[in-house]
Amino acid sequence: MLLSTRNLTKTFPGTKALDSVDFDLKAGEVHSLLGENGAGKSTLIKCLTGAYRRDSGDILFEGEPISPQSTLEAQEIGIGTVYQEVNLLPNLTVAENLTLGHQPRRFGMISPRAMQAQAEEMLAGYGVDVDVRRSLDTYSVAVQQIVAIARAVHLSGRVLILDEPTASLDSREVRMLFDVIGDLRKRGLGIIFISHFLDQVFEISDTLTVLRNGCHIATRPAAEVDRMELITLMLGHELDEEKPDRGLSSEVEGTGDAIRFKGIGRRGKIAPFDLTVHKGEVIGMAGLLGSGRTESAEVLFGATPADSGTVEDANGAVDLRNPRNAIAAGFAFAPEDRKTDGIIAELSVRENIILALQARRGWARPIPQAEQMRMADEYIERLDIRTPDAEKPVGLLSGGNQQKVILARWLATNPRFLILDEPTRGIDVGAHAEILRLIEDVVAQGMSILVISSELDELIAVSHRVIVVRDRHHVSELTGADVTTETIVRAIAAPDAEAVA
Amino acid sequence: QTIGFSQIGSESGWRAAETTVTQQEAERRGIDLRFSDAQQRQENQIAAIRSFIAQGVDGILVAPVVATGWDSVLEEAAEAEIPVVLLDRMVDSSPELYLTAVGSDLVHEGRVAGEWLVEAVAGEECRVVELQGTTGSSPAIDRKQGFEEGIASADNIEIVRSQTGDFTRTRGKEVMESFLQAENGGADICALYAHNDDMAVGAIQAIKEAGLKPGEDILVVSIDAVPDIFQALAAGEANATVELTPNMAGPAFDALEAYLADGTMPEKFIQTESKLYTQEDDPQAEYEARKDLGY
Amino acid sequence: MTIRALPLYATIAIFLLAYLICYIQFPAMLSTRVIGNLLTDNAYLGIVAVGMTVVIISGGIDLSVGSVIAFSGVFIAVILRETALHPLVVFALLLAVTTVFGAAMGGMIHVLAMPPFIVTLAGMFLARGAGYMLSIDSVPIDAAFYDTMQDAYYLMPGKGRLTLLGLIMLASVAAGMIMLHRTRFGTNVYALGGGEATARLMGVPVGRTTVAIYAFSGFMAGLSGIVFSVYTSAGYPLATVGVELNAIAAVVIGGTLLTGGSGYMFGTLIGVLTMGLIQTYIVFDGSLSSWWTKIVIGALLLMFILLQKGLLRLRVSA
Amino acid sequence: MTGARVLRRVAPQLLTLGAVILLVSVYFPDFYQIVYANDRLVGIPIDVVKRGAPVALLAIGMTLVIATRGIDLSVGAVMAICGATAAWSIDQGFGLWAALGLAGAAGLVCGLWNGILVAFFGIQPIVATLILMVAGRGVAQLITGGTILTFDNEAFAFLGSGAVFGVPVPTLAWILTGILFGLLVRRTALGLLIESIGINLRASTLTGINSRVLLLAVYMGSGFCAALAGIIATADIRGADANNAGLWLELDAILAVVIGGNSLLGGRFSILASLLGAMIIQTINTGILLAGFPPEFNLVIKAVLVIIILVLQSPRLLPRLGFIRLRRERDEKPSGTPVEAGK
Ligand SMILES: Nc1ncnc2c1ncn2[C@@H]1O[C@H](COP(=O)(O)OP(=O)(O)OP(=O)(O)O)[C@@H](O)[C@H]1O
Ligand SMILES: Nc1ncnc2c1ncn2[C@@H]1O[C@H](COP(=O)(O)OP(=O)(O)OP(=O)(O)O)[C@@H](O)[C@H]1O
Ligand SMILES: [Mg+2]
Ligand SMILES: [Mg+2]
Repeated sequence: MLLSTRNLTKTFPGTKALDSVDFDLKAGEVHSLLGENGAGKSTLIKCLTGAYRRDSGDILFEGEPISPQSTLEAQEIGIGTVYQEVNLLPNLTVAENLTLGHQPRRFGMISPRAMQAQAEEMLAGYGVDVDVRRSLDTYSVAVQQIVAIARAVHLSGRVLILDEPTASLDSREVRMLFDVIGDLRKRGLGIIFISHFLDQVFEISDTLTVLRNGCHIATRPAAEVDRMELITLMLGHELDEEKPDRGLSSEVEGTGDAIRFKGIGRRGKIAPFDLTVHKGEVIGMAGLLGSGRTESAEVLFGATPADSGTVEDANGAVDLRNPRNAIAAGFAFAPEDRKTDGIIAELSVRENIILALQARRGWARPIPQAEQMRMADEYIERLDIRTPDAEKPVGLLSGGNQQKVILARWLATNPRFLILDEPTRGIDVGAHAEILRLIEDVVAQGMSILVISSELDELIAVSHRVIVVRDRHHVSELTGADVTTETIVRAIAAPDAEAVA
Repeated sequence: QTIGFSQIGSESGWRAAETTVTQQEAERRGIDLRFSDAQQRQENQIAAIRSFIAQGVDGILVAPVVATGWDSVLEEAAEAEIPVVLLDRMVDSSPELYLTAVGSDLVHEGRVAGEWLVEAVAGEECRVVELQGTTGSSPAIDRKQGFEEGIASADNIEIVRSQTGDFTRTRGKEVMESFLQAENGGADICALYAHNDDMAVGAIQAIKEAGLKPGEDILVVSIDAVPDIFQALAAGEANATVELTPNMAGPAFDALEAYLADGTMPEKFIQTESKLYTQEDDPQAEYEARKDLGY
Repeated sequence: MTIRALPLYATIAIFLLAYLICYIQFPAMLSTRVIGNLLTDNAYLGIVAVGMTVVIISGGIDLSVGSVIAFSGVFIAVILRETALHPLVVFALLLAVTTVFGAAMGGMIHVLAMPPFIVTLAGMFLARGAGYMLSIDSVPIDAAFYDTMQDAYYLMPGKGRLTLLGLIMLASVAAGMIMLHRTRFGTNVYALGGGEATARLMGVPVGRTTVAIYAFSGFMAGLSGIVFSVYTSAGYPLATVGVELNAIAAVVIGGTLLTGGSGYMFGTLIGVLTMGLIQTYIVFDGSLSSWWTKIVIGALLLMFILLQKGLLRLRVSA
Repeated sequence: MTGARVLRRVAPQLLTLGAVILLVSVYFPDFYQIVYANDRLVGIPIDVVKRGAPVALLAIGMTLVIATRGIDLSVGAVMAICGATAAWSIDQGFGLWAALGLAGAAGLVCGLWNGILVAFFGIQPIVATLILMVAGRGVAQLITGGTILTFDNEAFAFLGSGAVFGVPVPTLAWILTGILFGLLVRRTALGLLIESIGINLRASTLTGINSRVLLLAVYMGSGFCAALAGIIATADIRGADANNAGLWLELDAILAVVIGGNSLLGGRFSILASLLGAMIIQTINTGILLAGFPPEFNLVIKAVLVIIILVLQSPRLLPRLGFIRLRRERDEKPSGTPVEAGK
């Protein structure tokens, strides 16, 4: 065995994140770790690599007990890790991020040129066009994700651990990552892979381990498990996967109460585009990474104010100079990067849920405590947020649950137009289905939704219409029967599809 | 003539008065005064003197913030043949490096205050509390030493508590309050010696608030002779103050002008008078005379 | 690279512009004397600012440096007065003391997870208090070696002096530049400033680096104390009150972000010179009262910072 | 917050205060003696709550500023400005109420200035307020003309040295201001919104919080508290000392906030705990004065005590001393119970 744990236990206040977990990683295998949000996958990784101190249990590396006190020690053993949520330093250059801790030196001094060369070499084979001398924060989450992967791969002499590495990648990049993983496997590394995309898991894994509520549930060869069984192992019950039924796609067009964006855009971010949002309609937005989907959403919400165009609804012009005005107009926006743009980590789940509503009511009219409790409990129940109680700081929840809290925050304001940027990123199958169902629910009540997602299946499943974005232009709009994977992919790729924007 | 004046700062009313008087004197004599405020920092003063040299002024006045550390900058001035006059505080550099020093003897001031107290209590037991100036500043050190010398002969006088009041009214009042607490509500205190008038004025208020009569229950002696202490003297709330005149610039300009005109060397130390004022010296008139000097 | 260095270019441009304005008003400002003075008079500030830059880039702050300079002066003066040790030996002793002092603060910051602001505030009280306990009076230093150091200067044409102290400052800046931009330690400093938790996950030895950063700042404060004691030939426990704020201001004017993670050592040098320029300008002008001096310093500080922000915005949007 | 939760939040500060009082009373056994004389309460505890007034007042505003992840270095200078304004208006014969109004307005304007620099120009709080810290004293001196501006107005002086039902007016001032601000932030949603922008400004703005206006308000609150402190300091000595009023008090105020267990990184805050922190500092200061050590020891004693207090309150130390259960509880509810100190 390359890397094993025995009786690994880790307790957080109020949660037993790991409950005597046994886990074995063989050399030359890709071992996927599966489980619901909050099952303890990330915690296991962090205990393995010395980021967390475990409460009890043993970690064995090639049979020898090890006890890494810091991630540095784990790196020195030859364990390279990509932690969940990109963990790189935005203020450093790409090259510095890649080489941090092992910069090439001459006479004890870093030689920038050698460092760049090394960084470029590390990135070669991922198919990204990146100037390694620029600082990391000038690149999108996806690029950062790839940089993190390249760094981990470089550090992994023996073991590579990837915690949801594909969450913000599109299919092209996922392909390249899988090629890299395949190479490493051949070279005899052990690879731990965590993902909520079951297709990817099945494609790449040799072995699967399922965790539930911090307990080890099962370890099986990937070939011997089928999808339904796996889901049942993860959830502890079967998933009622009734296909969402979208019968209303064509009717919505007619209803009068619509929000009309005309020629709205911002220089350098997104070219002016038109958009009409009807009541009770789901609009999908598709595009490659960096195509300008997030920018479109931000312009629609006033987070980056538009410098051209007008917005109107049944009551006349809508002012979208800033998020406050947008919210007052009944807009809501769940951003892509929940860690920096979404959650208020130290505030409790309750406070995070009521925050947007409170902000809209103004400071002078506090929501009564009892009412807050009621709302928090209602949404915890309705969205199945896994938390010991409503007073837990939201930063301590698992990623998927944080996402649900943000959704709850906006649902609480009962908006008429909800913008969701990658709402299901990092969310487990169970929650995924719940969120899709939720979208159906609120749409049925007359809410309009814009969904941005890299998962075309998901987009197709929920959207009445799909807008395709390419190179910061809205290039086409597909409706009704035209909404298929094939048409979308073609619109994304085709240099000159019928331009709507 | 262009003369540079490096002032310590504006930390007290006395200091502000010195600045005002210097500017008035310069104006009266038609001198172009370049003023620089060092905000209590020696490094700023040194830099200012260097800039004066670089500008090529005809003479430099410095009120040095501390006694040490002037050698090299004074040497530079000497090399550039610019005469330097020290105001109100001394430096411990070689006397060749400056033209003259105008000031009072800080130790002497303390001694005058001490001697007054010895006389005032006339042999009775007297427990004194002392409000020191800013810890480490030369007036605080010298005035403490002078006072101790002044009362050295009298065994009946004893300093029982001594704390810093930072030369400010607020701290003077605060520290006096705790002295009063610590000394049996003030009943055990016979006299207060403050290193400057501002602290004394603050302390007087503390004494009044404690239900005692400053000037009678507790004697008050301090140094500087700023206008407000004369009001207290007039009201019978303070007993004595030792004058430190803010007009240091007058004699300094005299010496500079004489030197620049024909090279007359003044005396190395022009000492100003440390006059003692008590309630008998018509404090109200003294107050009127001083109140517009910019204290 | 070029984008990241924008604040630095903005700083340099503003400094040159300011110097030009000063020169137009007072032509004597361009004399070698003034330039020499600018270096010598701000040597101690430049040296602490080098340490401060490293601390601030790591996302911390060191309020103790002003007090440490004062303590250093008193320490040197008292030891030289009481013993027959050679000044160089005393310097070594002092640097050891201040470095350990800084390291201890860094250790507290790391081990006890306390904010640097507060730990170094306590350090500020402690260092000055220790200075008082050594001597409340100012202590003159009259070692022959001190005269040698004071007299070590190169006379530039125009009677300006390029002094040893000025050169020590320039050398410190150069050493600081190399350390910050060319060593792994330097990159770790930036990494800490970018985010401690992330840096830890990426394998930066957080504890060791934190201790080293504050030890370095302590060392530079000690060095600055030595320079200051040479500058004044004395030790005085009340000296350099508030210098930490000047150093912080210089670092910020130099384009370093107080939030950490970004900045340049060279910018700090410009920041220090800018502060010196403001000071010199006010002395040259010589008409400002005590209070207007303060107001003008504040206003000029504000102007520099706003100009910098403005320039950056222009360039970025262009 | 319920009473029990408040108590748990401030327990470490209460314990520390108790320990410091105990330490002082070792040197000075009469500490607890309070008598009623001259229509007022007299005693060392009274001195503490009176002398601590400026720092306590500053700490109230500072708590809010720090909660937004800012810091206000200018409060000492603002004290000087407002004190000078008040003394000047009395001197001009404008009367008590005009003097108070003008001083308060001056404080608000100073706060507005800081707030604009921080919220609209995006200057970092330390630097923004450093500018006023430097220039503010100049402004104050400009008002007083560099002198100590004294005045004769018993009504105004009453604010500094008067007493109501035996309680000194400065004490009442900070207690009432504390209650006022406490109610203002906790009975409305202000507290929550302030905490929110302190933890994550960007996310808060995206949530629709008007963070700019909130920042302005918070700095103005701090300016207002500084104005009150300046008025009291001026009334206390019956004169405005532009150069020394509030000198370096900003550091004591920040210290009080930190001893109060508030994080300098913003977020959760407790005004009550900051006020206790201010009283801890004042007890130390008064204790040093009473103990009768030579003044050159003052700083070292203060530094050592402060370090001990901070170490004992450190979030990392306690688990190692075996307070694991307590710490766990804290982790669970950062709003709830911080560690207990010095048990
Ligand atoms: N630092 C922490 N403090 C307290 N509780 C924590 C902490 N980190 C994680 N937890 C809790 O531990 C449990 C396991 O979390 P973990 O992040 O390991 O889940 P996960 O399986 O990675 O979920 P996801 O798929 O959402 O990433 C969760 O209930 C979470 O709330
Ligand atoms: N592969 C890439 N190479 C270089 N730059 C990229 C790449 N991907 C994204 N970027 C940059 O990242 C920025 C972010 O773009 P934006 O967030 O609008 O993309 P998006 O369509 O929302 O994609 P996603 O949200 O899926 O990352 C863009 O300015 C773009 O230049
Ligand atoms: Mg996880
Ligand atoms: Mg996006």
